[in-house]
Amino acid sequence: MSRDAALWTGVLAGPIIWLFSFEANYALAPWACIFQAKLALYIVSIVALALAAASGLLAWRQWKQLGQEWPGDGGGALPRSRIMAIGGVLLSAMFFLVILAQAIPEVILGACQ
Amino acid sequence: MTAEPMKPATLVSTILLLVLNGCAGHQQSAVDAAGPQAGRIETLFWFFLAILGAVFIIVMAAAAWTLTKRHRGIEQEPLERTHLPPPQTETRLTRVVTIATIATVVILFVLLVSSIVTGKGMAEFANSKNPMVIEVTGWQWWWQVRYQNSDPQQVLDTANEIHIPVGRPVMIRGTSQDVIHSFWVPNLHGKRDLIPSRITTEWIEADHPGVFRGQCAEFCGLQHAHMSVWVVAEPGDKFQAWFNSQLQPAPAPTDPVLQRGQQVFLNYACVYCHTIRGTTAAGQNGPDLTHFGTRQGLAANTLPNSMGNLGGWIVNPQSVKPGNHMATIAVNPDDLQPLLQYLQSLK
Amino acid sequence: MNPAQGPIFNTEEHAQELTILERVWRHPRGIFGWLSFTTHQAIGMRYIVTAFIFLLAGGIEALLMRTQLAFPNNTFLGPDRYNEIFTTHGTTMMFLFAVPVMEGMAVYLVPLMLGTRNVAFPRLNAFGYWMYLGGCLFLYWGVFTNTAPDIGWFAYPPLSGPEFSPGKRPDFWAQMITFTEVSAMCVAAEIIATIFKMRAPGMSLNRIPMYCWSMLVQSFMVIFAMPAIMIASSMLLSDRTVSTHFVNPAEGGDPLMFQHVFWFFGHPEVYIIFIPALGMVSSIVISSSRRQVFGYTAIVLSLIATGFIGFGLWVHHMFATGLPQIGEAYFTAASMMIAITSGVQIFCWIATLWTGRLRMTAAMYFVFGFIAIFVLGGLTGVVLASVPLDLQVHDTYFVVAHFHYVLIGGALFPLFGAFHHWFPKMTGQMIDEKLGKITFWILFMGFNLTFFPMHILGLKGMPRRVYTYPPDMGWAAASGLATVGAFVIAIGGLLFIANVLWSRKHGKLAGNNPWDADSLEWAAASPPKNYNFAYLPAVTSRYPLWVAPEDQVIVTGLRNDRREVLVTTLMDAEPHHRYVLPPPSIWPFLTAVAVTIGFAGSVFNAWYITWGSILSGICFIGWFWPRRPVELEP
Amino acid sequence: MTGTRTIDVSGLKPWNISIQAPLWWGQLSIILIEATMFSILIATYFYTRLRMDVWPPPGDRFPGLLLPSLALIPLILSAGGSYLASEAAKKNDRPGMIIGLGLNLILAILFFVLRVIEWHSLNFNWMEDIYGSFVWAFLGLHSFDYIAGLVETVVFLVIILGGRYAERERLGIHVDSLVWYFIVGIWIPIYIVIYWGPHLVETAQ
Repeated sequence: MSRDAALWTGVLAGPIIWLFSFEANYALAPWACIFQAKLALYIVSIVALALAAASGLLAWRQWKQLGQEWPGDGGGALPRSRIMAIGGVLLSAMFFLVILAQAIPEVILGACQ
Repeated sequence: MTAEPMKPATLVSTILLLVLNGCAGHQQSAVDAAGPQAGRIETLFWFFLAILGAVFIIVMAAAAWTLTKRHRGIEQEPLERTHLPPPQTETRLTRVVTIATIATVVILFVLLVSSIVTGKGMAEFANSKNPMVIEVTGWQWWWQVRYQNSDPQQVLDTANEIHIPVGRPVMIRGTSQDVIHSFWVPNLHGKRDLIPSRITTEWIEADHPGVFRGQCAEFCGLQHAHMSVWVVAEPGDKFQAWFNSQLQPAPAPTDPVLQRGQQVFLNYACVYCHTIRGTTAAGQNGPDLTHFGTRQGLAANTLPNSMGNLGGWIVNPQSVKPGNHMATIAVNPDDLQPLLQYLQSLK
Repeated sequence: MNPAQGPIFNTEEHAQELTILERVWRHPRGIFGWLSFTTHQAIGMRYIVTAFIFLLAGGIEALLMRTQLAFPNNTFLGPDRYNEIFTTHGTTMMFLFAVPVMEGMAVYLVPLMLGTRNVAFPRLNAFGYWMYLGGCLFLYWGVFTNTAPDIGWFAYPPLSGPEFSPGKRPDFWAQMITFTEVSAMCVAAEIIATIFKMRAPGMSLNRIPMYCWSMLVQSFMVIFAMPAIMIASSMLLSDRTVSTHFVNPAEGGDPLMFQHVFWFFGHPEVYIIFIPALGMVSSIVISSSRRQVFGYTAIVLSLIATGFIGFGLWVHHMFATGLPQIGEAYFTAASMMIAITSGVQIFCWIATLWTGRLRMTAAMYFVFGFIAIFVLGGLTGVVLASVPLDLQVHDTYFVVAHFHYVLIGGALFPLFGAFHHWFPKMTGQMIDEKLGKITFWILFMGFNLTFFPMHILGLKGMPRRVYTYPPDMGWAAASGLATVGAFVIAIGGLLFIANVLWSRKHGKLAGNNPWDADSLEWAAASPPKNYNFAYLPAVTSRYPLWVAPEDQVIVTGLRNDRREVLVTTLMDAEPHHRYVLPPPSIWPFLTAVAVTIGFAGSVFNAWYITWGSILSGICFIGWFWPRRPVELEP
Repeated sequence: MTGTRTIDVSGLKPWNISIQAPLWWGQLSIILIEATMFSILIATYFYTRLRMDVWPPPGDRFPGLLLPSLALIPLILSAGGSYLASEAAKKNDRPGMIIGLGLNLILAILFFVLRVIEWHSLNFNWMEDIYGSFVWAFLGLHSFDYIAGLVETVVFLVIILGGRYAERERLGIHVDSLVWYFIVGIWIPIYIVIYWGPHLVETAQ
């Protein structure tokens, strides 16, 4: 994977994984009641959490390769790459949190409530 | 207010509300719970208010501090050239902002869990044993009420006024005849939409006797403002007495004036829309009037139920509730008095 | 040598170049020319002025409603008129004011901030404005012919369907949507292309001004949110006009489906209005605290995260419809998490202000007003995110209070700040600061007087959208107070207009950069020339005008005898090729007229869609037909 | 130029017929809008389907598979024509552009003729029931885009044949190919949803 592709993946993967897991879970919620099982919901959440973590890790590795420095406002590809790498880390973390927050009700609530 | 000892939160709310409203009754209020469901919501509300209020004060204080004189002179000189404070300031700021962000996350997770747990508690109310089932159907702009029972003899039709026994869970099964309405009696529970082609449910219970007002909460057209419902919570025996008397068909009038009134009712177009059990009137498009005389209000509680108001309503419904679907019927002046008296006699 | 002052070339050659630029970028004369010019400042200004007129219209409607609600059982307006007015108020404010004014500001500011001469598609830009104007006229045509929509700005079926709303009223609502959405999409497409491809050389991703970031996020939100409302309103319209059954419960349609699709647009819509305002706040904070913003990365990432999470909130408008509880809880979670991103931004601004050297301009007053009001609105938003609490306060005055706190506090206050901040740039004259501050205090107090009591009204059980209420509910005092507040706001609004008119006449000359601000728009003349910059700037910092003058860089070598601009690469903004923008043209206007005929006519007869399509097809061909010899040269 | 630091761009080429052109990105935005529109329509279709017990409602027949599947062949090939035209536009190869656009046009018309024939075989219209409403909405919206794309192709063909064209028009052809890929591409999921979907799911039940 080229550096730019890795950087874009880091930035966009978190939000997109969240969006898909969220839509999938929302669409599955009525079925969880019909089949009296929340398993599918758990699976979606866990897979999404793992993927978000992976995307964070990918971005983190990029950031390390780029010198692990906080992005300044310098010109050229390096500072720009750093802001994307750190952006990937933070966005992945943010959406990890959002997916986690959405997993909480799955655990607390019954399938049909 | 209720007879229970006041919770501190309730006290705060009372003061807050009194400031703006004087001593008006709390018959339609989300912060004066009269049942377990609304009580859970109210408790959650005060919890949210306390936490969010504290957050608000802290953030405002932080913002206001930027305005103090003492503060504004800090580090002017270096800024003019670099437009950036020294690195140690930036590091300190990073620490503060990070802590604030983490605190935000923690607070939001606490609120999220408390909200979900409350929601779970409210949903578990649906497992209650021995519930009473009441079907509420929204119409433009009145409420059709049917007490369901496996025994067809025990099914009761009425309108715009719901009686419930204190301490017994009630399941409201809602649907709509025309557009979307929303059933909402804030002292007992939050709102539930009544949607055509769907059935929605809501569980309520009153923990003390009282009369609570509810109102349609989803915009439903011209007379959305005049679509209210009374919920009367009564002790079990009193409720049963009411229920039994309502099950009876309307008594045949013996008084000649009332007999005349009944004939007037049956001869005019009233019968196309209204039902009076015990007579030939069996219309299905308007409220059931079998025990009309017992009700507190008319025209979905737009007006108190009195002889004068009723006369005005029948003669010219459009002046009372512009746009409503009750037909204006040219009632012969001689016929009006007997008609009114007959309707009022339907106890 | 400072490009902020314009490069000083004491040569005849330079004077000649300027004459050529003037000539090439001149607006064509006459009414025909007025209908055909395409410079972004002029079109942005058109958007802003038109939107402001509709703000006034929406404001008058608000005053009428507040007058009706001042006393219980008031008969100032009947139910029919009241329903029309509250619908028109909401529709006007959302579709004819809030979104277009944000677009107008962007059309005006973004090319200047990026250091280029115009938006990427000037003709599309002109077309977008005409479509917006068409939508405005169309809705108010309905208002003045007693066919104003009376179904709420959300138009839920079945109430808005053919059975319960015969006549043409909901059709005017549905088709107005189409007009304004087309306009919003045009702006979104051109803003994206402009920000991606026409930044000043050196403006890599980590140097894009905060406001441009916010517009980029907003434009993407427009792209993914607006199609939903087009689907929803078109389904409603085709149910009404050609008897389809999309939302007809009698034939298997589902009214809740409409709600889902509507709010899939409707919630992002709030952020579409609010995110540009965040960018404005950042700009004002940077220039007024005279320091680099604290947490550039954090703020940009928050904007992006907000843009995504904004699509995960829509069901919190439907908690009362009885959906499965786990499903609802997902939306509770997302609705609460979005508070993190807003919080981070607020923290970063406060940190910037703490350590900056604050200059309390009128614009800054509005920013502080924004922080106070928006934080409160955001916190009540957390209340609404909770399903149990929402069941009580949904569709009550509590919600009315909440969204006015976030929309007026979160978007209108920053916008007024922006008006005061960029007024010198747009007119060349300073706006009266003292009057601006008085305006702020009146608006701030009036606002809180109007909307704070509504929180309590909501908790006291007062539903929204009622045209009157009985006297014994205990609502009269708070409601009366709100009415008084509404008139105070009106006074503030009039004062602002007076200030603008007075300052246009008597304001002192501003110069290029009166605030000593950092971003490129302040390097252009005030007001900017049609070509913005005699020489396009290149940037060497995130804050290009705070760089020492000797380090500032300009671009030379563009041909000035046609509308040439520089295209740079997407991520690092390295110069890539020269690109020629088209000259003014009447075709965008004619196309808009053709499309208007199709849209407006289709309300009465579905065949107009066909006629409109054919007409606008012809106009589009005219638009793109190669004609001028200058375009044929390489 | 007295001491000012400058970047001289006079050496850069004017125009660039590639992904770097702003027009390409603008067109991409418009395509994203349309794609979102169709996705939402597909989502609402399934939403409605899941609420109904009987699908299609009694009386409606599912559309046949043969004709629409056959029609896919010219449709997909027409994208090839677009591709040829776009590559030729980059190289300013006039015969190539004419051949590409012409190929595109002929195949596209062929597809559309097949579609119109197929329309006549449907035994329901949009007023019948919600199933009819959806199928006709898909067909109508896509046909609208399709005709617009077709007209665009004709216009470019006329311009190129007339010979009065320059970089702007070549860029137009390049960007137009993007539109055509979209029009072809979006039809595939719609085709699966309205033709195969019912046959696969409904008969299996």
